[in-house]
Amino acid sequence: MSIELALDPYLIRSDFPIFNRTVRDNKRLIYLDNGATSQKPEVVIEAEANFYRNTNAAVHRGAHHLAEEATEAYEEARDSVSEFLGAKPSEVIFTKNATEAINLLAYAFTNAESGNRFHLTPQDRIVVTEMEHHANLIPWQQLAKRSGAHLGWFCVDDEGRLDLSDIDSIITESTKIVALTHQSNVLGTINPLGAIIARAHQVGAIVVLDACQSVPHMEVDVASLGVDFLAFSGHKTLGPTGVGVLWGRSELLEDLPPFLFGGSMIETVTMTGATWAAPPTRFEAGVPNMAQAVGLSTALKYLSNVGMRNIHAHEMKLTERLLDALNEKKSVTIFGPKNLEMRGGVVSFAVEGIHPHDLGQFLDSHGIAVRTGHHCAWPLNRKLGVVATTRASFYLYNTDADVDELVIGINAAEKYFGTI
Amino acid sequence: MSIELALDPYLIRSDFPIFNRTVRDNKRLIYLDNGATSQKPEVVIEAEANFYRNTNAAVHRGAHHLAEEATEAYEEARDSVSEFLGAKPSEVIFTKNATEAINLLAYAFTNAESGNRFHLTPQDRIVVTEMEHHANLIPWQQLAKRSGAHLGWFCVDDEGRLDLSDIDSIITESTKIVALTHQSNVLGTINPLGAIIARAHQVGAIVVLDACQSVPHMEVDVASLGVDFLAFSGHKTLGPTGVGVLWGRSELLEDLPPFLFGGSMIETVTMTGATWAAPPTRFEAGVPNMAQAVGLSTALKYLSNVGMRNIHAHEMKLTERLLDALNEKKSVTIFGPKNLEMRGGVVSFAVEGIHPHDLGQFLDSHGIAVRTGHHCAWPLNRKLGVVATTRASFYLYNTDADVDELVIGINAAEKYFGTI
Amino acid sequence: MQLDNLYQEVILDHYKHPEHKGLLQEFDVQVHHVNPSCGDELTLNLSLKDGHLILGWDGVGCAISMASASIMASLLTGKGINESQPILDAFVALMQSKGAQSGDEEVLEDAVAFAGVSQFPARIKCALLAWMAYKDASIQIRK
Amino acid sequence: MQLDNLYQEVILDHYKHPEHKGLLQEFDVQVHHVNPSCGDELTLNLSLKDGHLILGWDGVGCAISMASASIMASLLTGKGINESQPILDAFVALMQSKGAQSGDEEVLEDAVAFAGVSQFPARIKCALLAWMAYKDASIQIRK
Ligand SMILES: Cc1ncc(COP(=O)(O)O)c(C=O)c1O
Ligand SMILES: Cc1ncc(COP(=O)(O)O)c(C=O)c1O
Repeated sequence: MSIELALDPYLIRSDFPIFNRTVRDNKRLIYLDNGATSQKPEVVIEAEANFYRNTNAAVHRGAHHLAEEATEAYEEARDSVSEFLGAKPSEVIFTKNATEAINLLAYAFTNAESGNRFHLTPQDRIVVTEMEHHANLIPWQQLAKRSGAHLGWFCVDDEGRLDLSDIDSIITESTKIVALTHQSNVLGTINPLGAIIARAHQVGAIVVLDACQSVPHMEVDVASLGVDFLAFSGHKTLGPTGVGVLWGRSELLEDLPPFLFGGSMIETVTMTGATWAAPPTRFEAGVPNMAQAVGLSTALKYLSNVGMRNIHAHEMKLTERLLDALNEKKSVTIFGPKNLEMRGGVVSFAVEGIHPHDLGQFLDSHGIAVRTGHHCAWPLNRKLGVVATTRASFYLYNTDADVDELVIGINAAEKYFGTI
Repeated sequence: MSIELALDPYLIRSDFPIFNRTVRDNKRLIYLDNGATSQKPEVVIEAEANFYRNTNAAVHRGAHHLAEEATEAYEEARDSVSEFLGAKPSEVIFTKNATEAINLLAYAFTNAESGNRFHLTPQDRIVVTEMEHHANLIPWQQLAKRSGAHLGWFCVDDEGRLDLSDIDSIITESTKIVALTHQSNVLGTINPLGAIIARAHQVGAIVVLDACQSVPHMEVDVASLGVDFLAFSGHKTLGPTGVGVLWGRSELLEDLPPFLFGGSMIETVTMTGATWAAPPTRFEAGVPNMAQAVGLSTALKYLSNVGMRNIHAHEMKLTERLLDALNEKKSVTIFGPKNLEMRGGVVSFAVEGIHPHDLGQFLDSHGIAVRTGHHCAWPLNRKLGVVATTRASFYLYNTDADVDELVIGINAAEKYFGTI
Repeated sequence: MQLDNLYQEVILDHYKHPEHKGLLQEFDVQVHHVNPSCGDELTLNLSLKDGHLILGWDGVGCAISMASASIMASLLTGKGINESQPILDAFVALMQSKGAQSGDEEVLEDAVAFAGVSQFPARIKCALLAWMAYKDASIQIRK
Repeated sequence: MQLDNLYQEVILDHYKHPEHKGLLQEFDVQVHHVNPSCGDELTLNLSLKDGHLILGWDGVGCAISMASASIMASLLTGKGINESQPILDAFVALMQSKGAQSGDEEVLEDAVAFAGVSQFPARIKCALLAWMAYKDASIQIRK
C-alpha cells in the first residue's frame, strides 16, 4: 500500500517547522491559505541563513573570495530557476515579487522609444481578463493610460471560465499585449492557453502569463507553454519572501528597455546619460536579493524532489474531497468549476447567511486558516455578485484531515451563527 | 581601562558567524568591503528564520491567527525603523533596496498629473551632484528625460568636497528636486546638508537624501536633518538582503502618486481604473518582504544597542589609523578628505603602478576583502581622472589589526608587482 | 471561548435584526464608505431635525460591521450633534485599546459589546466602518 | 601560492613591457571595448596587409587585461584572419574551463599563461577584454 503513496503529506509536514506550533488556544494549525503564501521547509530557511553565515558579499562587484562565492551562489540560483522552468539562465530575472515582475514589464513598455518593438501608441490594444489579480490588471490599466492604448478584456462566464467566443474581436490586429493568469487565484480555473496564445501570436502580440498560482503547483515548462513572459512569486513556492521571478524569451529581453535604474544594470554612465547592460543584469539594479534567490532555488529543488506531478495529483485529491463535501451542502455556493476539469487546488465559496469574514473568524477559532475577502480580484468579485468569498487553497503538506476539519468547521459555523 | 572601551570589536565579531570561516587557503577574513554590503549578526539571521518558522503568513490580507501575527511583526518592524530614524511609522516604506526606493520616487514624479505638486514640466530643474552613486543619478537622468526637465549638478573639488560656490545658480527658482548623497561611497566625504537644504527649501524644491552610507554608520535623525525624502538599504545596515527603506515626510507622501501597482496598495478597483490606499501601503504593492523587514528591524535594534555614536567613533578611529599610514606612503594617492573632518569610514586610494584590480586580487590572497572598480560612481571616477580605485570601508566589527593588515598588504603588493 | 468575546449575544442580535437599516426618504448628508481590505460597503444617511440626529443606513458586510452600524444608529439617533462627539471618541478609543478597556457603559451603552473586537486587529476596521462614516457625515453636516 | 597561478611570470612581463601597444597610423578597423564592472578600456586597431593581420592597441587596465592584449597582439599579428579563429576559440574555451584545462601550447603559445585566470571568475572578463575586442573587429573586417 505505502508504495502507492507517491506523496505522503505527513512526512512532508515534518520538514516544515511551522507545523510544530499551534494557533488560538492550542489548536492544530490547519493552513489552507496557500494561495496567499506558502509555508517554508527548514532546508529553505537554512539555505537563506547559511548564505548570510558563510557566503555573504555583494555579487558582481568585487574580486575578493567572498564576492566570488556569493556571485556563484546567486548565479547558481538563477540556473536552478531556469532549469525548473525549462528556460535559459539569462532569461531569468530576479524581482522582489510577482507584482514587481509585472510592473517591470509594464514600465519597460513605457520606456521603449519609438522604433523599439515595445513602444505603444494610442492605436494599440492591451488585453487582459476579468479574473485577473490586481497585480496583473492595474499595471496594464496604467500602461494603457500612459500610452493611450486601449484596454480590452475577456469576460468570465457562469462556470468561472473565460468566454473565448469573441476571441478574434477581443484580440484584434492592433493588440500588442495579452496578459492573463494561468490559474485564477479565486476560482481555481486553469485557463486554456493554446487558443489565446495562437491568436495573440497571429496578430503579433506578446503573451504575458501570471503564473503565481501555477508554477508552485504544477509542472510549468516555458518552452512548451509558448508564452513570451511569465511571472511568479517565491513566497508562494515554498521560497522566501522578498523574491519573485520574471522570465522572458531572450530575443524579447534583448530589446526590452530597463525599468529600475542604478548600479550593475549599466554599461557606461556619464553625468547626462547611460547605456545598459545585457539581460538579465539590465533588469536587476542595485544589490540584489541574493539570500532570497538562494532560498528560492532551494525551494524549487525541494519541489522537484517531491515531483510537481505528484504535488498536483495530491492537491487534486484534496480538491475533489472538498468539492464533493461542499457540492452536497445546499447552503454552500461554489464559485468556479465544480469538478476537477482544468482547475487547481483553490476553492472559493459562500455559505448562506454567513459573511465570509465571520466564517473565516469562526474557522480560525478552530485553527483553520482560510482567506476571506476579494482576494485582490475585485472586478471578478463584482462579476460574481459578491463583496467577498471564503477561499481554501491547498499545498503539498495538506491532508485529508485538513479538508475534513474544514467541512466540520463550516457545519459548526452554521450552527454558531444560527443559519441552520 | 576596559571601561573606556565603549565598543569592543572583538566581542562584536563573535556575534557574526561569518568570522568563523576563513578565506583563500585558511586566511583570516579581513572584511573591508562594508560600503558594498555588511555582514549579519546571528540575531538578524535568526529573526528572519524565526519569522518563517513561527509567524509566516501574508500580512494585511487574512483574519486568521498567523496572518494577525505576521501583520503585527511586519508593522512592528516598521515601528522600529521609524523609531531608529526619528520618524513616524506611516512615513516608512519598505522597498527591496535603496535603488528601488529612489526609483519609486522618480517614477512617482512621472505618475503625477498636472496639478499634483510632484508634476514636472520642461521648465523645471532637477539637481544632483557629481559624486552620486548610479542609483541616485540615473533615475533622475531618466526622470529628466521623461519630463523634459533640466538636470544640473554640483561639482566635486580637488579635496573631494562639493563645490557650493555657485549654489544659487545651480539650485535656481525653477528647481523642484535636489537629490544628493549624505556620504560619498567613494570619497567618504560627508556633505554639508544645511546650506543645500536651506537653498532648496527657499525655492520650494524637495531634498532627497541617499543615506545608504550614513544610516548604517552614524546617528541619522530625519526630524533634525530637515530633508524631505531619505533612502537606505537594509543589507548595508547589518540587515538582510532584499529590503530597503524610503522615508518621506507624511505631508508629501499624502500627495505622492503610487509607483508599483497591484494588491494591497488600492482602495477600489474596477476593470478600467483604481484608486489608491493611504501611505505607506500605497507604496507597497504585493506580498511584501516581511521576513526581511523583521530582520532589518532586528539589525537596527542591534545597532542601537551598540550605539550609533560609538559605532561612528570606532570607525573614525580606524579611518584615522589608515589615513595616517597611507598619508605616509608617497606611492599612495588618497581620493577624498585626507583628514577626519566631515568624513566617514570609507577610504579610496590608488597605489602607483598597480591597477586596483591587481591590488584587490593581491590583498584577497591575504584574506583582505576590499573593493576595486568605479564603485557605481563612474562620473566621479572620470572627474578624479582614474578608471578605478581601491576602497576600504569599515564597520563596527573591524579592528586595528584589520587596518594594519591592509597596510602590510599594500606594502607587500608593491613588492610583488615590483613597483618599489 | 475567545470567539464569544467577539460575537457577543447583543452583536449577533443586532446582526440578525438590524435597527435603523434602510436609507432615509430625506436626508441632509449621505456618505458611502468601503473597507478596501474586505469589500464591505456602507451607506449612511444623516439628517438633523430640531437639533436631533436621525440616522439611516444600508450596507453589506460581516456581523461585526453590520451590528456596529445598527448599534451606532440606535445610540446616536435622537442625540444632538455635539453630544455625539464624546460617544464617537469613546468608541474609537475602545477599538484602539487592544483589549485593555471594557468601555464605559454610561457613554457607549450596547456598543461596549465591541470591547472584544479590539483584541482582533483584523476586525477593528469592521467595527469602525459605520463610525468612520458617521465621523465623515457629521463633519459635512456641520458645514 | 594560488596568486602565482594568476600572475604568471610571463603575464607580469607583458604587463611591464607590453608589445604592440600604440595605435596604428593606418588601420582598417578600430574598436573600443569597456569592461563595465571595473571601467577598464581598450582600443584595438586591426589592419589586413596581404592577408596578414596587423594589430595595435592602447588601453588602461589591470595586469591581466593589459598582458592579455599584449600577448594576443603578438600572437595574432602576422596570422591570417581564418587562422586566428581557432586561436580565439581555444582562448575562450580555456577561460571557461574553470581551471580544468591547461591550454594547448601549440595553439595558444604564451597565452596558456592565462590558464590560472579561469579559476578566478571575476578576472575572466579581464583576460577576455582584448579577445572580445578582436572578435568584434574581425567580424567587421570580414564585411
Ligand atoms: C551611496 C549609495 N547609494 C545607493 C546605493 C545602492 O544601494 P542598493 O544597491 O542596496 O540599492 C549604494 C550601494 O550600493 C550606495 O553606496
Ligand atoms: C494570481 C496572482 N497574481 C499575482 C499575485 C501577486 O503576487 P505577489 O503579491 O507575490 O507579488 C498573486 C498573489 O498575491 C496572485 O495570486
